[in-house]
Amino acid sequence: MQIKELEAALEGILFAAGEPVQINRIADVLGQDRQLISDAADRLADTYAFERRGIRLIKLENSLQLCSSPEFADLIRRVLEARKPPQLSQTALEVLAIIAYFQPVTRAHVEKIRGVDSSYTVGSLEDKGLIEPCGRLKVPGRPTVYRTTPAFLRSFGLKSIDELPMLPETEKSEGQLELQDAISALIEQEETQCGDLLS
Amino acid sequence: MQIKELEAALEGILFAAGEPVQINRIADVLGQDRQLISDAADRLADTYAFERRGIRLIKLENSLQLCSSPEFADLIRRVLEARKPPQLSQTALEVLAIIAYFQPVTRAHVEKIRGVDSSYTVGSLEDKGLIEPCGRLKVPGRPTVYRTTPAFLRSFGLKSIDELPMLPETEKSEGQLELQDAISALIEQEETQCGDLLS
Amino acid sequence: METPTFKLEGIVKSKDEMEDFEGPLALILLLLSKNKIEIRDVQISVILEQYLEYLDEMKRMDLEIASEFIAMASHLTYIKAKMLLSSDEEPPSELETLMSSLEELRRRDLYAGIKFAAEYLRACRERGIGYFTKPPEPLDTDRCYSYIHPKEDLEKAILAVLSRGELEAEISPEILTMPQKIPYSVSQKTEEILSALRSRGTVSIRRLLTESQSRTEIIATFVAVLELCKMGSIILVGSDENPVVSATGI
Repeated sequence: MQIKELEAALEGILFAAGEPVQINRIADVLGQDRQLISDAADRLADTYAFERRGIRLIKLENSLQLCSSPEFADLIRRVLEARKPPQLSQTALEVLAIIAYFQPVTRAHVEKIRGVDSSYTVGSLEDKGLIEPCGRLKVPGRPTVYRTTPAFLRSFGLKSIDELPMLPETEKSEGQLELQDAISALIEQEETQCGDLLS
Repeated sequence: MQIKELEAALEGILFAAGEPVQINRIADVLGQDRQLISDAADRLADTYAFERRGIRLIKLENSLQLCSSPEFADLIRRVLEARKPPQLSQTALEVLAIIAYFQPVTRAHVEKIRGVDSSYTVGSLEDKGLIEPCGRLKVPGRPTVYRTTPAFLRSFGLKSIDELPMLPETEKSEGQLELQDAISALIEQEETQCGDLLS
Repeated sequence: METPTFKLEGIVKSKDEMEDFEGPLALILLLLSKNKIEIRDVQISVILEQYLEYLDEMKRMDLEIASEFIAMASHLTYIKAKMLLSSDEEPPSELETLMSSLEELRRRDLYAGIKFAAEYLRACRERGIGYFTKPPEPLDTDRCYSYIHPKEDLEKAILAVLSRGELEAEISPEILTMPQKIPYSVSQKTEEILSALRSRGTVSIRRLLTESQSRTEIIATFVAVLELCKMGSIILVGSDENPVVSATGI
């Protein structure tokens, strides 16, 4: 298969699918190397962007998806009679961030970090298709664990979860270090005392 | 709008629609002459065909539609074999729900409730066989009234329209909506406030 | 566990949420850990009796159920015992205080990081919100819809519409069914008259007018007839009482 033909086939497949398609799946069917498909996708994506076309090719983890170019979002919304999705609230963004960083994660974990009940927000993020349940923990109560969806990546313009900025390293923050030192000192002291008593 | 930009906009619109879109509709939204859109479509169609791309633009009477190129039909089928049939968009679901709950209704009724023009969506639901015209209202203009079809019942696993999930009382819609909003707002607010208190 | 003696209304929000719990003990444990019910309100003996009855009903002791039950019951007993003992309020040791404040500090630092990440996501959202995806192409040419939805999708959709709260204050059936303005263009009427003539040969003006639904339409029809006469596309024949238009063959 020639390079141009490969790109065209990729375009046709992604167009027909509409949804994200795994690179592996395309490679299997085309009988080509995974890397070759990935490279063809990169070139196609560059062409779309460079020629300022109406469509874009985006990578979501190991999948590829075609979407419309954001510059035309308003026009498209008007033609399709769609409404602009509402802004996400601060609460929703926080819960989403926790799930994105710590997935797969239970609601209880989210609540532990935020310090408040978050069931309403978790439910509404699930309704919006930004997170999805992905099994249950094998502990009493069998709580559901959640992860983010490909739709989350797309609607935040991310290629992969790895693109999220690192959380600040708090382990070595002044306050935590101080407390840790105090605790170590106390434990040592106690041990010494015990030792004294025993000896 | 420049010629290249017009073509790109057209591409984006037709891509996002996935279905045939009337030229008039695009011309209206873009605020351009019908002929200009038609010419741009011809050029775009030529480009696709000449460059042997994976997508094609087809003209149907007064509409335009993008589709995948037939040469790749076999590949596409093999990649997409196991996938589910396409799903309704949120916009389409909303319009369908309004018709299902309030049938028989006119398009004007649907638009009144949604607050946006919905003619394109009503037409596409009719094409899909989910709704059908069932007469005209005996008022000036004789607008068509719509109802849902047996295919609609099948798609939603309903035996009859009576099985639709009950709506919260719609009688006092105004007060009720206010209340609902207030409650949602309160829940979010409480979650946020609690979070703030704890942090 | 048909008749638990503790009240759960207002604590559990939905039926779905209930489904996360198998048996009442897991639920009580969770609620206790969230401080939503007081341990002293829970009568352990009653729960134990009910739970044992439930196990008896199952005739055969399922090992998995039994072990889970024992795990939960022991935890509950632990919590209750701790509550009973803590009435004497032994102050927490210095180490315990330090440990718990370290844990709280960790949580707070983490939460601060999350708030920062949430801001980042907000900016990303601005970028990503413009991407539209397209529905998959149907495999066959049959355009009939074949996806099977759960019926709750309809309920969700209608609630989404209603909860936007953009409904006009009052929607009377009259407003809904009566289009406010019907613009009839003369050119549109001209076309209609010509196509009527093509299929019927001649048409009486009275008929054209009675077929009109509104005053504006009647006016448009009348002007269209005059225009067509002037252009020579139609001629008027028939009597003064019943004028008839006829196509001139153009």
